Amino acid sequence: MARFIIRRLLQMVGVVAVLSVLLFAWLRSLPGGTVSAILGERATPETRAALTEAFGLDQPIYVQYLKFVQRAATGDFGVSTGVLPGTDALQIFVDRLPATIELSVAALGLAVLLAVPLGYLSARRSGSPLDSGLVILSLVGVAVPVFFLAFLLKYQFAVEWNWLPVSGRQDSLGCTRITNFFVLDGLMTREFDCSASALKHLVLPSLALATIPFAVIFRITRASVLEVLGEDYVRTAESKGLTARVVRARHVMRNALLPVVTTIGLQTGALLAGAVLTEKVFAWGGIGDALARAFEVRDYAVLQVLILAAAGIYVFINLLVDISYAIIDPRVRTR
Amino acid sequence: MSPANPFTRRKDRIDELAATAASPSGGIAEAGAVDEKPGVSLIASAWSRLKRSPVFLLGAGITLVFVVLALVSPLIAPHDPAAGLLLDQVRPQSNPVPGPQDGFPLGADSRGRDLLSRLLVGSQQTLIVGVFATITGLAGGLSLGILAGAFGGWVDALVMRVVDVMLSIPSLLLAFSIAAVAARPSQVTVIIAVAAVQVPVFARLLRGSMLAQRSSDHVVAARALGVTERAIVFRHMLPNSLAPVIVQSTLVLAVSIIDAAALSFLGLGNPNDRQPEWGQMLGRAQTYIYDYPHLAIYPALCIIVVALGFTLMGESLREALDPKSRR
Amino acid sequence: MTTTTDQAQASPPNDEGDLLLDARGVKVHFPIKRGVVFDKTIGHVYAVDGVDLQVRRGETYGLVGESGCGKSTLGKAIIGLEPPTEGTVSIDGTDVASLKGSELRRRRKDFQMVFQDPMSSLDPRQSVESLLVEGMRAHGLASDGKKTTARLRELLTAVGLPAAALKKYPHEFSGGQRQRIGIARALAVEPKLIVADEPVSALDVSVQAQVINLLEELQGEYDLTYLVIAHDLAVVRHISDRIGVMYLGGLVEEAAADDLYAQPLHPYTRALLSAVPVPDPEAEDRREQILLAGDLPSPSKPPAGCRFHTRCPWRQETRCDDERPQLRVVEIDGVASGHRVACHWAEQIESGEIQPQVVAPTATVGDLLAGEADGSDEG
Amino acid sequence: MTDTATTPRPSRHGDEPLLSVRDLSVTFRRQGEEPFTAVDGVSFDVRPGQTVGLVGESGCGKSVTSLAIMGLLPPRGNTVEGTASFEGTDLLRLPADEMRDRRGRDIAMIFQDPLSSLNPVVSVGLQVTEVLERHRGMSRKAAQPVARELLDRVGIPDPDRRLKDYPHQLSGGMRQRALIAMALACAPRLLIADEPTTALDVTIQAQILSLLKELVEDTGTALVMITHDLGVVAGLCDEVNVLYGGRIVERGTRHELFANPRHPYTNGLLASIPRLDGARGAPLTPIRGSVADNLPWDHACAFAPRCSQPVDVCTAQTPPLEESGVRALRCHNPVR
Amino acid sequence: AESERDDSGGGDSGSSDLKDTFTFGAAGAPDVFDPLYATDGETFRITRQIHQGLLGITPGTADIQPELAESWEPSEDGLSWTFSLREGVTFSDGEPFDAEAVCYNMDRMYNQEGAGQQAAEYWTYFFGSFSDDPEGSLYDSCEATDESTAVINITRNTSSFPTILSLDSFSMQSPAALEAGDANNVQAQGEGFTYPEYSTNPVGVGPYVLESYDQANQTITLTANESYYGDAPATQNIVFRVIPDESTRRQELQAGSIDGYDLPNPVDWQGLEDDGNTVEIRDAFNILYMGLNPERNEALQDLRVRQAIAHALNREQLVQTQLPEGAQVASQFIPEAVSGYNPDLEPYPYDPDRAQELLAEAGQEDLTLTFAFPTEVSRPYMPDPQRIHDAFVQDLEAVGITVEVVSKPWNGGYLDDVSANGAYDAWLLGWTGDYNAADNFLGTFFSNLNQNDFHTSVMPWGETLSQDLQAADAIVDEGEREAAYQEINAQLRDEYLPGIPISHSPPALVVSGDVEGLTPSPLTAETFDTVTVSQ
Ligand SMILES: Nc1ncnc2c1ncn2[C@@H]1O[C@H](COP(=O)(O)OP(=O)(O)OP(=O)(O)O)[C@@H](O)[C@H]1O
Ligand SMILES: Nc1ncnc2c1ncn2[C@@H]1O[C@H](COP(=O)(O)OP(=O)(O)OP(=O)(O)O)[C@@H](O)[C@H]1O
Ligand SMILES: [Mg+2]
Ligand SMILES: [Mg+2]
Repeated sequence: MARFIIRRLLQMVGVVAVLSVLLFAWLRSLPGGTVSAILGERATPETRAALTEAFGLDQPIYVQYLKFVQRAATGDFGVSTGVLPGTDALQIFVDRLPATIELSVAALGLAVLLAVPLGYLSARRSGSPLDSGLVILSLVGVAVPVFFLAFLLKYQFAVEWNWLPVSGRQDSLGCTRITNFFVLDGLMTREFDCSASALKHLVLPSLALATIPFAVIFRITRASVLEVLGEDYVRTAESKGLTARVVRARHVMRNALLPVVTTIGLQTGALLAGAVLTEKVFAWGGIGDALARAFEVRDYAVLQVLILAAAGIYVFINLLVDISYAIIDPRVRTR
Repeated sequence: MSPANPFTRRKDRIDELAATAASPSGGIAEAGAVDEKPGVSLIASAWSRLKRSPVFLLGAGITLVFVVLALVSPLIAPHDPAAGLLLDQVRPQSNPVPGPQDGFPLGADSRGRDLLSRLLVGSQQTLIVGVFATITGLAGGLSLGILAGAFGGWVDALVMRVVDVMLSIPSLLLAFSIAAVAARPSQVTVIIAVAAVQVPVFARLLRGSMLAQRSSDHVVAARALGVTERAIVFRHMLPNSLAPVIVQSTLVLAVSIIDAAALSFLGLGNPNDRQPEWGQMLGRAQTYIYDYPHLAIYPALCIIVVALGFTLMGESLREALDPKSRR
Repeated sequence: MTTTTDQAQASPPNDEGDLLLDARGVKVHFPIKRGVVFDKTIGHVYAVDGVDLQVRRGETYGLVGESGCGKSTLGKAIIGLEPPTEGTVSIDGTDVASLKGSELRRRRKDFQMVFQDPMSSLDPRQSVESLLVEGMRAHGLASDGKKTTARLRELLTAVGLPAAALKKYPHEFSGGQRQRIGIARALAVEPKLIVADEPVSALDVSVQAQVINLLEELQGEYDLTYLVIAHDLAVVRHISDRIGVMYLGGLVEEAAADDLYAQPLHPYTRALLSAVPVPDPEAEDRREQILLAGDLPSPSKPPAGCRFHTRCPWRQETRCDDERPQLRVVEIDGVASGHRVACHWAEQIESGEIQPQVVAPTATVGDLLAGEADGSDEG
Repeated sequence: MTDTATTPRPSRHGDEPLLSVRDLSVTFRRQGEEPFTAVDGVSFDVRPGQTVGLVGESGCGKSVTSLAIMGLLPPRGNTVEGTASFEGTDLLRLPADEMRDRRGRDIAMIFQDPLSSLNPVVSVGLQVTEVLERHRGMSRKAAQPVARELLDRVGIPDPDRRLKDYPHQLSGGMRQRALIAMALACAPRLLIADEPTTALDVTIQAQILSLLKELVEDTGTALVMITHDLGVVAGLCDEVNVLYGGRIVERGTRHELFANPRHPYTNGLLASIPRLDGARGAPLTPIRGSVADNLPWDHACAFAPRCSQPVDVCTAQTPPLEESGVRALRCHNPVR
Repeated sequence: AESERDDSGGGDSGSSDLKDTFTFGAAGAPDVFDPLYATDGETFRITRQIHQGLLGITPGTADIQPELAESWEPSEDGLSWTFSLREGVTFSDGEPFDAEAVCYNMDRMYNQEGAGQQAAEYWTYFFGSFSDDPEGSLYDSCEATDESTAVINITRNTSSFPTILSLDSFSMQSPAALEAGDANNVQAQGEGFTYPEYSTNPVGVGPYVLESYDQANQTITLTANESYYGDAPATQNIVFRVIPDESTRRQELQAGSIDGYDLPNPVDWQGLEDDGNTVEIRDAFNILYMGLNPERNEALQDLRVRQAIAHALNREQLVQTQLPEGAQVASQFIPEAVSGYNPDLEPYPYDPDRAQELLAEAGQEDLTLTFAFPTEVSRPYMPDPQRIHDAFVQDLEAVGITVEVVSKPWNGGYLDDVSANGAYDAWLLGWTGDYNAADNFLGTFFSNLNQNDFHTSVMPWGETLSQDLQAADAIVDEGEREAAYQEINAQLRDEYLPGIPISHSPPALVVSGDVEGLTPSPLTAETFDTVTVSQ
């Protein structure tokens, strides 16, 4: 197990390293860039040249990369030029991460909590109207563009009915920040109105973000439960006269969850992508939002850090998935 | 699995069997009855099962309508989708979007162009984006997948690392990045960006089933027969690995159309809207979405329905082609 | 196939010209790889571990043994599907184990394989016709369209399928019919040797008999040599002229079919034969079984000495645990000269000098249940 | 203690059938396909301590019969008719939860493929103890030593370690033993074994069969042995039912049946099998064709197309099952 | 929903039916709070509430008015300017605002070093260079003659001085705080700048002080400056919420969670008004033009071709159908409010026939133009570049010009292609004035002969134009200067036509109906201290 984890960690470093080279070369081959983003219409050849030089963008790409690696080794991943000029890019990532995690956890939690039981139900009643309804719903869920759904949600729940806030993470209540997980912070500082406000703000974005993972997890769960229900060992369990609950939990779900866990891992990656859209439309100050902004203003340092980190997170989550897989599945664990 | 249930055969088989029963031949080599009808390939039998599936029919119906529309829409569209026929009525404040009127049942867009015509003709570019993105993704994925699956070993390891790197960037982000690289955003860059996301997916899928095929008995059998490696890869491993790829393709068609809309929403879509495309129409309708939501809702509905059509088709294909689901 | 027992044929093949297949010292070891960064080989599965095997032209050689003892692997090594780690395999005088790439491919015409699972060994997407033509084409036998069609018909007739089968697909046939297609495919390239890996074990008894008869018929008709791999001893006995018994990667006994069954010398063979149920209640009631303890040890950690010593009821304190017995001709009266066995104590066992140990008696299930019931009553 | 343990064990060869199956029919209905009757009016009795065999080729309805009795057929798409009375209760009409109470306690089942029949992600120990927990009301802890004993008694070496192991860590034989241990955990009065040795090697098969035999002899448990191997039947069963196309075509005690097979099918089966005893030269006479060539029973003899001695009536009329005592036969033109 | 934690800063301001917080939806996060290093509107909108300069802008106009300087006087030669400062003003940290402070600020800006020079973009742009290169600098020195009199010496005459002192970048900041916060310590690190501590703790004299920047929640909170010399702000707090998405800002306003936002989409104006909001339309202080590059496409060196293009473009229709209400067709490169505007000039009329004639005369019937527009951008003068471009493409094609359509992302190479690379024959661009001076427009476009987007250097009149513009800028007398610019504008229209002025679009600002006291500024330089929000 330990060997397996170390191996995967090393692979992860490899993936991120390769990616960093590609990313670096690619970003710098983009037309335009940081300098023109900063200067806008006001650019003159002199100011342009001066800034280009100041940023070291006039040097050959490999020199820039080596310098980047050198600095990165000391934990310096560059400074933002556009998203939050002057701020350490890594710091931006660290600051923004809690927002994205909060949103992703909420969305994924919502998706999993709904999808797994419904998937089970659907499989158990396969062929029934309920099953067909849920399946179609899940298919529609995938087919609706996220930003459109987000607009509809906001329009109905926030503007028309005024039940929930339109965007943002919290009302400006002057809340104390500790971890930047707003819900958690509110609980820790006993500023419960802060938590409540943060929770209210979470509802719509996480709903919007949850649709696709919900649909995917639902379908996997359904398919996987259907498959497991046909397995011999379920029949064995039934032949032993076990209660329906034990059969369901121990024999059906524990096996059916294996592919579901993998899918959840993959969906976490997809969530990061979905977050770009969702965070933008909900003005959610997370990584996705920062990424969109960094693209607009060609903030290389932030782009580098955020994309590498996103990749790292993705790979890391998949490592976690593999580990949890091993925990659930003894065939992997005891190999 | 055993072959078709003997008892479910049609009545005429009974007579035929009864006939064989009447004349017992002593030949020990006789293997039993084989009917004279031409053979039904796996695809054909999957197809006959599909034909009865309402889900598939619905999906295929939607898809068919969509494809036909894409082909004939320039002919049936009431107006030129690029002509600002109602431009005169456009007033940025008082009337930014001309409403429905004679000859313009859905009204026009902000540049006075007939919305109905744009929606109709939009199917064409939408189909093009979907199909070409899928084909491009497929081509990339297939080449990588075949490489990995056919050779295995270090080629496989190398290809899979490449795929890992691609997969490690969340999909939309990858599309986003690629669209942003484009010196000149256009339909082609959108297609490439959307397709790139699918390359690792296809590659993995194909590699997985190719590797499974590699050690399967019928491939070993072909090898034992002395069939060349090339033929084994292309005649045996590849065709038998394609089913999941085909299923994935239909799903990818839907995803591509939606992704293209997302790119458009992020301002990375095809800037040229003379030839309308639904995703682009939806993305650009953001500006008007509050007061003139119909500009967004029509293309959004079109996208949802078409995506649903492809997805329904893909899912029912998956079920029909998956031996496990034939229960 | 001949069913007569000809002493001359059953004797060990010493005339080299007579041999179609001559495998010497074949070993197939699969590396077990594991590692943190790079995979290292941390051990081997000794699937086949030093087997000598000779099959004469026109003969049927049967290979039996428990699951996992390396039968299939040996079969594959012989026809070059699994390169042997060590040893030579010469078929019709050429060493095929050393052949590579297209040379090996061309030689494949001479040796074919019939697989166990008739469904999975047929490409489900190919019609029977293209299945059959494929091999012919690979060896340039399908250049003439008319001849090919005629040949296809001939093949189908040979395996007892109607011509209508040509246009059909594997999934449209019953198991026995599929196996016939598999056989026809092997026949299509006019091979000299056919390695049949469990050709009938996936079939129903009635169909099994058809296929066995078919194989026998074809052998006569096409001058085939068979290496039949099976775990069903009755089947093997029925079709084979000579039989080799494998245990954990090695041959433990080899003899003409009748000799082997009449007088099994290796303890493992004895146990194996005694374990086969017979469809005759009288015989069943009389049958004395030698129950082996436990299972086949893992081929990645084969026991030292005699591989069978961990389960052998006749195991002796000496030799068995540390000295690997070689196949040898024993000097026992009435045992044919071609009968070879790899047991240190074959003679002593045969003469009754050595008696099997009593298998440790286990309490009956009834005792157990009664005991529990009592126990819980008290508690 | 549970009632199972306190009720006196039924006499070893009591005359009252423990299980009495009458006219059992199972019809599968799938959308878009004609209904298919897999089991068609099957009747047989099992007495305590008796071993009854159900033999036949693949697809003849052996498993469906056993699953129907156990109430384990898929919940939808089939109709089950007839009765299966177990000590007077019709199992087929029993409410689902009552059936659950009986399964594993009164009637247990062993399946063919020991690997796929064991849950790969649950330890062997738990899979054994859960039965004890369920039916004997034991706590997990109390069940542990009992489970250990059970494994020990079915001949699994080092049971303490094996309890913690997962199915994939066991060999095929051990897995089947573990399955048997589970089936035996509550001392059921009826055990249905569906091809319990088909997936195993002969030496292991011999071990398992002798274990089963011992069990029947020692506990008086009735055994329904489902197999396609006539050899297994010959050695184990008191009474043998031969199934073809979902119907019983012949029945007899094993001595009778093997000595004097009357149905061409039974006869053909016996003639198809290469035998270890007897002379090697004896040629095999297989049955023609395959199960795929069956005729529907409702206006013909299903076996007619494959029969070695068909007469005209075979394809025109359904042969009835003629019973006399244990012996029964369904044939228009029996052998001899 | 206001929390009890909010009343820390004396929430008793105003009567009870007024809210104590004005919440404004910002499109982006601010960069730095030290305006010297700031470059973008989102940042200036905030620093403007915190900082003031010597000169201010009269609300609702583009004209300067006294702010921290009560009056100013140039010397004879126009190179020495004496500023009389408002008395009794203190910075929000209690430090006095006096002539010393003025000179400290001016010198601080002038003495920027290293990366600070690059970061102080506005200084570079308006003052030329820094103390290490005195030749190029407009600024020379500053003397504090007494506590309330500061004299600023400059190196040459320009119409821009002292107007540029009204720019936010040149606001007055507390010397003590600047010192303490190591304000000049800008470093180039990697490929960006790092800013000193001061940049997040600005100290100015404005009506508000920075209370907090909650980066996690993307809100900036300002609260009233207790020591503000003027009237206390009408609303105690201003909260800026960063909401990048336009339609979300609209929804937020609709839901009542913000009280206003900038640059509402013109198509929303009507709807916003209908929903009871106030759309404050600013006077247009910008210009949109089609630039032409005669160097890349030699056909454009012929005036007739350029005129043909001007006649071909249906600017009337464009303005009517695509630009916000109040937009005007431009006749020249400066908006009406700027002194030097020539009221006699008419735009080239839409006349496709004439255009075709002119093309024929020039022998350019087969003219092909590479005509570019930017994507991923929206500017006040150009809310939707593509729509404008598209309309023009049709116009151009109507007169037989073949158009090669090119687009690039604004930051993704468009600007580079326009100015550095000269990659297009024709393109869309524009300018929003920083302050009221013709030089801010015309000088920007054409003064630098060798490096301007219009490549006037290849034209015979290019040099003349450049010299005329520099001369006009140096005229001290306002009247004379105005006349000179009017003349240049006429020449630009009739003789030069280096590009085609298209339109002036009024940008708007929207606030909810509850908001009062906001005066829209043509320079988009609104101050919020007079704003009230009723409950
Ligand atoms: N490609 C392989 N890599 C690693 N181990 C292998 C491979 N193929 C076979 N083995 C191992 O080699 C041993 C012998 O396998 P083989 O298939 O030859 O047995 P067999 O006698 O044919 O058994 P069966 O009766 O089950 O077919 C087994 O333990 C098997 O797990
Ligand atoms: N769930 C089901 N739905 C439809 N048909 C079924 C189902 N289960 C079994 N059958 C059919 O019923 C028939 C009898 O099946 P059954 O499993 O009882 O055969 P069997 O005698 O046990 O054969 P085997 O020896 O292969 O196990 C077969 O033709 C099978 O295809
Ligand atoms: Mg094998
Ligand atoms: Mg069965």
